[in-house]
Amino acid sequence: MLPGLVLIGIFLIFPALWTIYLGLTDYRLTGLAAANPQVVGLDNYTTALGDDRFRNSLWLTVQYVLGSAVVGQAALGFAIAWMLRNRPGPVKRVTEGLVLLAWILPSSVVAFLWIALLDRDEGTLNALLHTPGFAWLLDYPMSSIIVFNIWRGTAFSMMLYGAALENVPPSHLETARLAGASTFQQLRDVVFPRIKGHVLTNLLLISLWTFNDFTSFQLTAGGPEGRSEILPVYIYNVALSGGQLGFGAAISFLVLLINLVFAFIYLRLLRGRRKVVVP
Amino acid sequence: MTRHALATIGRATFFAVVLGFFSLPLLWLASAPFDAHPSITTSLPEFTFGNFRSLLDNPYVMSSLRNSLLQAAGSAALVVVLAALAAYALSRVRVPGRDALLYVLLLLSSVVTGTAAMVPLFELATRLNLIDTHLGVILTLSGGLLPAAIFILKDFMDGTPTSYEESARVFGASPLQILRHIVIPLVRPGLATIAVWAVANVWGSFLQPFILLRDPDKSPGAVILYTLYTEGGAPRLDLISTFSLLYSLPVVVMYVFVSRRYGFRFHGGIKR
Amino acid sequence: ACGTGSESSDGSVTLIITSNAISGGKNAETADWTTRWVIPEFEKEQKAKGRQVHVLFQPSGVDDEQYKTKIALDLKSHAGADVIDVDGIWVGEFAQAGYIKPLSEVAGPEVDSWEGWSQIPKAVQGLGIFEDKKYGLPQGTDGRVLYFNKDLFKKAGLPADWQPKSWQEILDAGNALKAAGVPVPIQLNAGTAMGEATTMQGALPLLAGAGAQIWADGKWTGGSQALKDVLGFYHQIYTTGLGDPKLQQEAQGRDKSFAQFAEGKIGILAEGDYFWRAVVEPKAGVAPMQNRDAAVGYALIPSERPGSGIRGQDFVSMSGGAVRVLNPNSKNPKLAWELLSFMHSAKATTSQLAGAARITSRTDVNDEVLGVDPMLKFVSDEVLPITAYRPPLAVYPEVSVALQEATAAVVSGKTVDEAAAAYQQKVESLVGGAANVTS
Amino acid sequence: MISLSGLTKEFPGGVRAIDSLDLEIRDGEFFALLGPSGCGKTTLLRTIAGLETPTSGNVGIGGTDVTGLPPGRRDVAMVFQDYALFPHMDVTTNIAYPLRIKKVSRARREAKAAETASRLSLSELLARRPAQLSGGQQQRVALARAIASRPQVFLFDEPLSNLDARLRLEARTFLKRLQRELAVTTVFVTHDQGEALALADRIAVMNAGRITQVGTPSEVFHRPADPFVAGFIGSTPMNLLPASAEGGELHVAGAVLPLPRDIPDGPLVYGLRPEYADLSQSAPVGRRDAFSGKVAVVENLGTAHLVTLESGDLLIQVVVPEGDEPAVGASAWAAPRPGRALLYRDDRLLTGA
Amino acid sequence: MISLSGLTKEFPGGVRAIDSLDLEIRDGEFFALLGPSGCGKTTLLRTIAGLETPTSGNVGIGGTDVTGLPPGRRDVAMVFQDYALFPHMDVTTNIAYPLRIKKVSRARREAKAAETASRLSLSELLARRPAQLSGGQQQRVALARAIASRPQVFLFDEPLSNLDARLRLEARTFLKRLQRELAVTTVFVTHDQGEALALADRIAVMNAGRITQVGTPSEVFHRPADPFVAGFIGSTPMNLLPASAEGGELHVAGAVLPLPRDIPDGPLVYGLRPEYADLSQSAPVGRRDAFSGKVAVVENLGTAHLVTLESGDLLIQVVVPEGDEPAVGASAWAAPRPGRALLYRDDRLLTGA
Ligand SMILES: Nc1ncnc2c1ncn2[C@@H]1O[C@H](COP(=O)(O)OP(=O)(O)OP(=O)(O)O)[C@@H](O)[C@H]1O
Ligand SMILES: Nc1ncnc2c1ncn2[C@@H]1O[C@H](COP(=O)(O)OP(=O)(O)OP(=O)(O)O)[C@@H](O)[C@H]1O
Ligand SMILES: [Mg+2]
Ligand SMILES: [Mg+2]
Repeated sequence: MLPGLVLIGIFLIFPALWTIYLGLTDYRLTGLAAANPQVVGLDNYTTALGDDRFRNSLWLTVQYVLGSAVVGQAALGFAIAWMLRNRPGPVKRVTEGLVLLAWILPSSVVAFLWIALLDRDEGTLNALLHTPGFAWLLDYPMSSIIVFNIWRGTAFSMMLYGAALENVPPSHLETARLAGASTFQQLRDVVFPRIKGHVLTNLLLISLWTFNDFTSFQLTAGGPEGRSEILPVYIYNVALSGGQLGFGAAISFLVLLINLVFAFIYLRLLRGRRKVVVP
Repeated sequence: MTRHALATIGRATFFAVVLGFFSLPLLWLASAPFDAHPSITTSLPEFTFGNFRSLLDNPYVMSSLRNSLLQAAGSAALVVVLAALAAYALSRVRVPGRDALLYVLLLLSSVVTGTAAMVPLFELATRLNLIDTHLGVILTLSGGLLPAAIFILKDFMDGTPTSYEESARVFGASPLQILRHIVIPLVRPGLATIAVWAVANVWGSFLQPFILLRDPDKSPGAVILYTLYTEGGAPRLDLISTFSLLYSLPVVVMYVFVSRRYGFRFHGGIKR
Repeated sequence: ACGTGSESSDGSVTLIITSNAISGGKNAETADWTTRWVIPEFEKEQKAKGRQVHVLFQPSGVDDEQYKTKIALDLKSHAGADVIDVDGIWVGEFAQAGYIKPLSEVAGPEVDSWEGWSQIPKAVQGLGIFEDKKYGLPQGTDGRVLYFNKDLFKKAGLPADWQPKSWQEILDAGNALKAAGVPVPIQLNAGTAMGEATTMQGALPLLAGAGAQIWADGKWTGGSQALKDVLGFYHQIYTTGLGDPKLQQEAQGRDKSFAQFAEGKIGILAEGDYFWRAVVEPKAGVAPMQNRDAAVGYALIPSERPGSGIRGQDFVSMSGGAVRVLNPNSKNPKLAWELLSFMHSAKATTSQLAGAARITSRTDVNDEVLGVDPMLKFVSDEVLPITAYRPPLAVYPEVSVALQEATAAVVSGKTVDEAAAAYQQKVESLVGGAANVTS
Repeated sequence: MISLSGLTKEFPGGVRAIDSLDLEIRDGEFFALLGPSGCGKTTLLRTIAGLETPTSGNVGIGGTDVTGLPPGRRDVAMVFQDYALFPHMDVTTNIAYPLRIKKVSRARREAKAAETASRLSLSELLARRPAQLSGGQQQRVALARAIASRPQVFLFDEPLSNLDARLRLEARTFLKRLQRELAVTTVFVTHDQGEALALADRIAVMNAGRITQVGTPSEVFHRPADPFVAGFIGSTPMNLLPASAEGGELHVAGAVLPLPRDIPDGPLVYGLRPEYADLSQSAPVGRRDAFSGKVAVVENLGTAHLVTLESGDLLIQVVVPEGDEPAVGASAWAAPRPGRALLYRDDRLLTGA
Repeated sequence: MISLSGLTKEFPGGVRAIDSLDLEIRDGEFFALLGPSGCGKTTLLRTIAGLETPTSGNVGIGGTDVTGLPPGRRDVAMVFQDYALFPHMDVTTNIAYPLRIKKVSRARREAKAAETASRLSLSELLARRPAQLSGGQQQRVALARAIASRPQVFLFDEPLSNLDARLRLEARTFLKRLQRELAVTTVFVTHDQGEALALADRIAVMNAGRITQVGTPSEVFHRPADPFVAGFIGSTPMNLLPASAEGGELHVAGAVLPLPRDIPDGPLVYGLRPEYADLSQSAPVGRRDAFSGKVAVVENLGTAHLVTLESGDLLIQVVVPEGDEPAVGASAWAAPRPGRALLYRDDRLLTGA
């Protein structure tokens, strides 16, 4: 326990607070502001909130998180877990294996895979669909990275829901079936109330991870024209390419706050009954 | 009977679509490394092992895989051990606001893993004399991974019946013995999950090892993968695809091993 | 263990060189040259002087931004290699941050008496100069030209020794190519996905051709008439089907433009001499063209109209290049300088070329090696005299992004005035107000 | 009426949980499926409900073949061992759930739920959640939910086994009265023979996926068809002793008893309920028709005691009335009452001894 | 010897699971804690084991005060209701675990485990994991593990309740013999009065955190100290009927009975075990000392039947021997046997009636 606390203290809390402090300065990696950073208070925040590019990026991020994590990964992960429940044999193993493979492959490798899949001229997808020259990444950059992230991250939700479904007593589902309930009614009346807690955990984690997910940078680099510049890419562009570390730190903190808002929304939607529901 | 048939067809379609969706992007990784002239198109390769040969001429490739292994194993071990201890303590001790605290840590971890935290992390590593050491990379990455690991593991610990531990307590086992003899084996699938998750995360991370390491002999695969570009920034697909394959293999092997050995899932411990 | 040169117990001294080059990967030649030639030769030379010197090479092989971040972090924490390879335009920001110091301040008066200065043209020396102080030794430079495909030109009835004298002549050629069925008549880099390639190969040469420098006399160019002319030119190319607007948006757009040129799908392409040396180079190029010397033509980039360019020029270009700087925290600054100047000696420079042609910073070497390659001789003789350099200021990368955004806006259909106004506003916010911007 | 013919259920992996089973359950009957753990009781019940698809064979309910119908269309209600009350719904909503699925209007289904609840004395609890109910109350809510939709058949899977011992006895009587009133065909799974005897009109004793015996409680109790049933039925385990017929005499555990009928010589199994032997603490003089042994254990049954005698390697149990219990370690003799013993050969009942 | 004095355990949230309780358990005694669900039995056992810290009061084991000692140093062994066998260890390792904690060498603890296992007929199973064992086998492994460390005290928390009905009866006899042999002080929690009566040397009946009565099985059975104990003990629930004493006569459910002793007039509770009444199907002539009613339920008990009579609002149960059971719906009369009824006033036993 103690070494854990020390490690968390030194390598998590301390740098995190330092970063948050940097967010209050005009610190840059190079140039005059690197030699002599000034505390500028909330300037970074007001600048960011007044900046179209930031607001655009924020909106894209919200789409990205809602589309790929909340709807995509959570729904697909649940669907797979639901279909695989009580299903022995090779179908289960192969499906789980592939889904997990997408999750554990290194992100730089994965980016290449998707570029190869979606390329305008020679991509596998266009070859399959006989749509040569269709520019998925240019014409539908957000949809592309959303689908990409669904592919990438569904495994976690699948595993979590798989475990959660094991906790739904079969007798409850069967009671509903005996009453004549359809699959949808079973999910609504029996399964969902039972796994609320897991839904919450899942949404909290995948939202957080998706808010910070940087892999799409290697697919679209935020383009074209910032149409897929989600916040982590924006921070990368601002903090690393642009060297504005103070500003980037401020936005990181804003991302944290937005996550907090999401957490409250989830709690609200699930009516915060976690303790009661988790068995 | 038709109802049954329809359900079967529906299920088969679902699995076909899911399998297609998840396997399609992987095709490239299966073909390009063996293609004499790989492009970003997936095609039947003009079969060759030449790419492997030219890749192995690169002086850093094999050592980078070793470094990746070292750093990933180190971080995974650290994360698993510390997260298990912390999750156990948090799961068994009732502290008000425990969940909220954990969530705050989780949020902070998202700041630390971001781009903007590199200066603090770099300076921290400099002051602690951890620049250009594997340990520095391991500690820095572990710090970011721990909260989520604790978050997930705590669910596992909450799910194990206390009667096992109490039984051991009555026999006189100390808390550490209980942890070692009882709790750890019970949550082993959880630990395995966390370990694989940590390894996969470390395996893919570029920025921290890049800024913390000086000597390319210590650089992990993610950093070396970046070197396989030309002066003008064009990827050398023959090398990159081949390296990607080599670089993915250990993770896949580990996954297969772990899932065979310990089961790879969340919650629940071992079914009785 | 890391960081600046240090004295070890046996009295020997260790020096470290770093560069964004790595054996078997990015810029492998530089890495191999450093480890196989520089280090043994320098150690030998020092031994002859009775000194035990160990030189280590610290390779890297990543995006320039990431490399820059890493050395900035190193220098910030008073660590890092003794001799550091940087891009010329970083010199200003590093100097402003106090990360690097003028060479003579680090190594003493020997610097000013170095024989090499006389061999490096003043303009090229400028790559390492910030606020009139010499911070680094330039390694070489390059120049931007218009490449064209002679086969396609022939099909379109255009001359093989094409040399446009105005922008209109470029458009005319483009239209002729288009009529002859060339898929992409003109590739003029645009948009943010191309990054600095848009600025260096597109916006800045055009701006120079319209008579403006991006930064001059302490002021940045805003949404001026010159800029509007540049954007107008983009507008003409990308709204009349002379260019492929999609290509500009792809993350790998530049690589694709190379491949398409090599496949004979692009008529005219604005690029640096790198394109000639490393892309369409018949043997080791990224997109090799077996008949390069016969099929690829090159021409100077014309000003908007004859005489409308900067300094009243008819033709313009942009150049950049890498420099090597000394780490001000070096424990052995004088020795580090010896190493640095050794690396820039004629002998070293020649060896670095290893038979290949490229434009070095030294005229004595250039005179000797460039004869074998007419294209590089062309650049050296015709382009370098009319070229211009980017301002080495910390805020330049962001201004560059603003320029890229302006071109992107035009390519995707915004009007020139809108794009220019947005650019003006952006630049003002970047450089601290309207007072620092001309409009 | 429920009729099962040739019903077989084989699980993937080769476990044959039900093995070509035929059974008729009459209308309005309270029918118990009794057997040890793992014998296939639950599987059979679930196959009737439609929750398992039989590998072969047919299920008929009320005269129609329902083998291919989904559970929701068989008009049956099931009460699970764990009650399966939905924890997030209050009692009213739980009871009304089947009606909600059948799209009965809210007002009507609440009225119906309230009526059913009052019949089962649950009116006070309508607004509570299952977690706030005692075990007995939960069981009654589960019953109410099953009753509310007025099905043709009730299926109960060990509905009493989660209750504590005292409550179980009360619930048993309650259940029996309720079924009498509703007169709905009921199939009831249990591993407790006491429960089956007490409640059922007829009992099917199951073993390893097959039905060993079907009959009324007293048939099953008094004439168990084989030693398995004999050992399984009865509130104290029946003594089943190896015996042999030799020249018209029965040799069991050192005692020699008269053979009731003409039985060919050979080995037998001798079954005697502990209730049907009399214990004496003095050796019977000149007689060999009692088992002798040492008292190993005396268990108090309330109004009687169960005495376990050790006779060589064998254990013989006898129920003795209050006041007559011997001390542990004492010698004692157990004399079987005439006409009460059962004889088996090759697992088949020959006759009462 | 275990002695508890003034023991109180209050859980956060204000639940008083044990309420200033005093108790002495003698050396070598087989002691049962009996009571309904939630009465605090488990809490009491856990407090003895040291798994719960008492809010106040003291626990003594073998003459020393162990209130402050951790569980591992009290020299007790506990068998949990779910057995808590470690699922990742095989039977040998499970049994040897307490010895491993005591740092006994591997060879010696394996020998010891094998010896203990053979005593409990587990020798065949030593290499199996708990998941591969039947319920009864698991229970024996749990016992073996408790025995292996030779503790001063055994604590059993409902060790039989997870077994199926038949196995439970066998395990009961087994447990009793085992405890006799080992002669280790044993505290045994159950909610099944039959189990407590059959097994225990003495029983403590608990209710709501307090002990209502302590005594031998037959004391508790024959002279339950209050109506709660009276209702709780007995394999069929005792009839507890409102009654009143009026001028030397006892009026109960329409019958008039003689009053055994001088009891002041006033309301009483009349307790009668179903075993201590005789049922007749013809009306007794000229007598008022029988309860009359209609037969509502007849439950088969094997060698007897339990008949429930409806007499107005009251239900009266009677056990009738084989062959004498009435038809449901018939009228019948139940005559209490003299001297067997119990009378309570203000929850205190006055006397046998
Ligand atoms: N889903 C399943 N897959 C494989 N085997 C199963 C499945 N369900 C039950 N079985 C097996 O079928 C047999 C009968 O099981 P079933 O649950 O019907 O027994 P039961 O009589 O209800 O036992 P219990 O009294 O323990 O509930 C057992 O051997 C069991 O292991
Ligand atoms: N950890 C706890 N926190 C709060 N209350 C508790 C806790 N454990 C038990 N209780 C309460 O204390 C009372 C006694 O519980 P206990 O488990 O001792 O009952 P029991 O007699 O063993 O019941 P059962 O037969 O159901 O096991 C109950 O009301 C229970 O709800
Ligand atoms: Mg069952
Ligand atoms: Mg309990």
